[in-house]
Amino acid sequence: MLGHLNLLLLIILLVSALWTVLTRSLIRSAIGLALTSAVLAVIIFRLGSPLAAVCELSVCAGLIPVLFVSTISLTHPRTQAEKLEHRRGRLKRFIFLPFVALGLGLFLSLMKLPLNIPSPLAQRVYDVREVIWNMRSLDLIGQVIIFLAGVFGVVILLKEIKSHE
Amino acid sequence: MFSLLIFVPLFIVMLINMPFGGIRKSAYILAFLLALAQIVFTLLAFFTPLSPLSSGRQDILGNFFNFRIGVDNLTLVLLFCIGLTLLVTLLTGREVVVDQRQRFNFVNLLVIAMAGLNGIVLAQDIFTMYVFLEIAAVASYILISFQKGILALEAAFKYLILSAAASVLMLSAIALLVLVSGDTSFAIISQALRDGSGGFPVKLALGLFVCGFAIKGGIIPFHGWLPDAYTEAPAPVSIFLAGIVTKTLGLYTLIRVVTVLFGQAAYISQILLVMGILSVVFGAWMALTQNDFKRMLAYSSISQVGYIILGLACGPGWGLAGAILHILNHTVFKSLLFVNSAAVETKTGTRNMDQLAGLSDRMPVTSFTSIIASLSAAGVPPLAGFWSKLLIIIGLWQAGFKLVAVIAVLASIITLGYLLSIQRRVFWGKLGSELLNVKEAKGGIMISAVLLAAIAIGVGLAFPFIPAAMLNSLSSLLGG
Amino acid sequence: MNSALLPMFWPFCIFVLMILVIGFYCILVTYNLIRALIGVELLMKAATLLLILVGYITGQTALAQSLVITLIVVEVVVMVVAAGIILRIYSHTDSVDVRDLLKLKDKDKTNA
Amino acid sequence: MRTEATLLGIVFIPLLGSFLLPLIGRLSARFRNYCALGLVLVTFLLSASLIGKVLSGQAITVSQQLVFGFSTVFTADGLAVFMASVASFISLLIVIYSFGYIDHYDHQSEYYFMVVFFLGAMMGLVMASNLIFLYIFWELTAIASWRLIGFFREKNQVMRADKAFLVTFFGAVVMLLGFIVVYQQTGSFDYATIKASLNGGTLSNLAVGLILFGILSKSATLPFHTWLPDAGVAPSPVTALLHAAILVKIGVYVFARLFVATFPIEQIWHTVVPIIAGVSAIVAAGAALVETDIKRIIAYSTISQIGFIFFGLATGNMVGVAGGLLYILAHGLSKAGLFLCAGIVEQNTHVKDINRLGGLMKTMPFTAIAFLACSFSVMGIPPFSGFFAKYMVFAGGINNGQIGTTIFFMAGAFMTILYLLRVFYKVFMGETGESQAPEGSASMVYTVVIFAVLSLLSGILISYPAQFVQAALLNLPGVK
Repeated sequence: MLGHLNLLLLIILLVSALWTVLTRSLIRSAIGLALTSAVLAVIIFRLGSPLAAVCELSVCAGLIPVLFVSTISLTHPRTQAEKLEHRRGRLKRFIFLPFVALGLGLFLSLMKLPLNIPSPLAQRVYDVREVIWNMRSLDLIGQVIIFLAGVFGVVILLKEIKSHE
Repeated sequence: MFSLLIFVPLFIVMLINMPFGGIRKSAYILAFLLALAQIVFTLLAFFTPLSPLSSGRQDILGNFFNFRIGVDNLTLVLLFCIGLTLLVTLLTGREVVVDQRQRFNFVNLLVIAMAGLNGIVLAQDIFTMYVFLEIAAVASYILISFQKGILALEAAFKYLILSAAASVLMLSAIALLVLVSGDTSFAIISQALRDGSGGFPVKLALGLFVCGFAIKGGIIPFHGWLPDAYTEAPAPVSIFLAGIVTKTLGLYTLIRVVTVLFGQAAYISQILLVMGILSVVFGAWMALTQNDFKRMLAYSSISQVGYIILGLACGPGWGLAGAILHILNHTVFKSLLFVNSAAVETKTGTRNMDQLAGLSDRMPVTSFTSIIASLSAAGVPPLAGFWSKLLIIIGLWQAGFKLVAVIAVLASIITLGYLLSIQRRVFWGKLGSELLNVKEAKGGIMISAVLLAAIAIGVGLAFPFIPAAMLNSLSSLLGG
Repeated sequence: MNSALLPMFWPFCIFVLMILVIGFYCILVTYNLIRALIGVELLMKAATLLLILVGYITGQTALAQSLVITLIVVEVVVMVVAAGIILRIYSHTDSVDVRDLLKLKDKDKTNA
Repeated sequence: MRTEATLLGIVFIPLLGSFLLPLIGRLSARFRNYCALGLVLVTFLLSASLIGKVLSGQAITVSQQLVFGFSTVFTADGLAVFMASVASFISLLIVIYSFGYIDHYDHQSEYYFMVVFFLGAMMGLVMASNLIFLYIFWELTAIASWRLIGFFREKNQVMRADKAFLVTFFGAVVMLLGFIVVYQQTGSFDYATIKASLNGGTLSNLAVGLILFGILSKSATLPFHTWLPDAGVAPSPVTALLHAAILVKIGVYVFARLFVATFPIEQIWHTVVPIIAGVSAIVAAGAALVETDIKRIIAYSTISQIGFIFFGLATGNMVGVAGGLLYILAHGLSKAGLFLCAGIVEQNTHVKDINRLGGLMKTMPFTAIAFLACSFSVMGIPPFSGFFAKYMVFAGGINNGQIGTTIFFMAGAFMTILYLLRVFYKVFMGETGESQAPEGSASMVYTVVIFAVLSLLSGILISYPAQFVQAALLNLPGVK
């Protein structure tokens, strides 16, 4: 019901997500995020959504990690002593995560979701372009507005950062 | 016509950012007119007999672009509140944000936030609602941090993280609804849920929605971000956040989803009752212990929002009508209190109530309007807050939640207690020597304080004359 | 809806939930602002996957895709703003550690 | 039609007119004082003009279709007109007294504003004929008393004012719950509609208990009495107003209005209420015996005397209820006189401790004699009006078969004699205290002398008010 390839991809997704969180270096964490997104893009593609997969690949696997990397590089790395102390504290905090995540997965796989979904409604199947442009135009307008908001965010928050220092 | 409420702000933002020389200077005026226009427009829509209340309206622009928006009484109340709060925020911002460039950015972000809020209120599609929710939220993050104080930045970040978590919960719930109904528009979802009995995915979706909106609305136990954000934000932004943003993001959405998508099942009421009463009691209790003027008001907001949740939990009828009326009243009196705190802060330079005293002689208007707001918040008649609380209590009593009603009533004593303590510590008492030269706040702050106080009194006095039919129609919502 | 596909919902869902847990854990436990943001990103990944999955199962892939595309745009904007706030915080405190912020806050309180 | 206008005038002339006083005060202080006097005088004359009408058995009503299905808004019957006349007349004298007393202090405009507003709220409460309007006016009096008690803006005073507000607000919201129970039981807030739908049955005990809770808190009956002695920090005319004319009488009046004049209640309450009242009377009298602050002694005396009034009203027979109402008149006149005398003593000597006072008979003979006369009336010495009222209350108790309770109250009456004589002796007789002072200003002394004379006259001519009261009490459900 799942398909071996899908299962494999999902496991890779999970592992890379875990790695993203567990790795010490922030840069590696950002790369892990990119990897996760890339795997996700493949899964999305296999789930019959090529357009969304492309977006995911270019934006989430490309742009956002770049954003993270530049943010990380604009902030100072820690001193050596801080790093050492940080490492110890970190281990204590994050050591439980794999067990929690995998334990939850095991527990849930033993459960069965009571899926009693009502009989399907008769629905037309649309083309994605039609849906985006014709049926969800308000979402598009929303995208425009939120983009404007983002521009103002950049203008207000980032503009004077150089002159400040 | 109503889709103009989304398009015109967008247009204005684009217009004032055009590289024409003088247009930047008129940004403030344009935004002001926009807010005024929205108030007038909603009032007209509310009182014209041509527009039947509580019915979906197809839209000219909507036909052209092929989308659907809906308007009912709840929408109109919210639209009015958005316009009013924006107006007051702009008026106060004029006195507080003095730097020209900062003010320009401030105005832009407010207008963007307004487009977002209007979109949330008008949307007839759960995902569209989500998109506009994010617009308003993003604008709020920037607004909180735009003066770049470190505490404000921290509050904004906290808000951002929690809000993003809430968004994920909401998205998961949307996914579950798509699974059940195959679409995201309210009409289809509500039809699908009515046909089938819902089952586990629907209950799960509801739980996710409630948690997500509770985070956005700052309802206990998800209130962590709210006191920081309200306190550390610049004064006009606090007004905007407390007046309308959290209310639209958390409460309006909750009311819409609960009434439209899920009808009124008993288990929803139980959850809402618990959350509501926790918010009412603990919000008031926490407020009692604060020294910071704005932080006390922030906890007070949590408490008042709890009353709205309680009203919602009663279901259609007087409880829900009271909840909707309380949204309006809360916008008015809480904005007013934040305007008062802005006046005190700008004139004395502190928000710490232990350092303030005896300002009533120096700032008579601020003092008087804050009494009005406090009494309205505590539910003392004949001010507006009394009527909405009365409706909510009657609704609770009639729905059989008598214990909750009793607790809610008793909590209003705590409310009065901390609001009187504001009066006592800030406005009465002996004027300290360092405060002798304090003067009354200027133009914009005064105007907005008087305006809001007039509304609080006016609504309270006019309430008995409202026809009962209108009161009943308040709680009949689209699809509900 | 394609009923034949319904059984694949739950296994996928398990993975989605696990990623959600990883993301939430990360946000709750870390002291680093950037890492908290990465946690949020992971949450978004989970939500994206869930939406696409649901679209696939119900046969509404067009709808799901358009939702996800919008979602990605929103996500980018939120991240940009968040990054801006982090950089601002950094320019104040020379740190992206929550504990430094808390120290600052305590100092501020005792001064007041 | 004309009488309806009169009725509305009684309520709204002082209520709305009071808002003009601060404005007039900006022009001329003297003119403002006369305007305040004029407003109160008009109120009194209008109420007195209705006496003839209601004595002939007619009730005047003002009807208006309002929200919650209100149909009658105000009603003036014998009971209401009696109360309105007494309250406005005593207020009239107190305002005259204020001319001399208050002109040493700041915020005079606020003072006159609040006094007249207070009276207007009282008139509204007396005339209101549905529970919600009753509640609204009830809370308006609370707001006014809050500001009046906190007239001096020292921290201590403001704290006491807040305390008074919170305690009475607590009682009020509990009473509101009681009203909601009534609404649940009968589906209306209108007295007449409730009465009709009760159809000879009784109000539910829960509702009666909750409403009684509010009444007791407002009337400062045990165990909610502590705010009243604390409210003595207010200016003396204000305390006189609170004790004699308006505030504590509100509770008594509402008891008479709801449970004697309008709704039948179960028999048990005719036993419970006298017991509560009796305990209150005895305990407060005991407190008055050991207290040394002159104003606190008189305040405890009020608490004690209110117990007698409740006893009379709760007996449920003609003699007792009439006695209770006459007691309102007698106690109002004499207690106002006592407080105003205490005000003269306090203002001129700046001492409130009776142990440090003495021998004032020599320097202020008029005040001393007025004090003694008013004391006699409170004690119940013939031929002062207090005697007749007390006698009728006791007679009512015995008629009702409540011999034990009556004896209990007689002990309370005996204690009254003790503590009032103690005060009189310590303040006016004996050795000269630390501080000697001349008589107060003319308007103050005239006022107290008038009160003393009226206490005597109303006793000698007791048949007129007694006839009025008996006419008012015909055909009431709570009077057998």
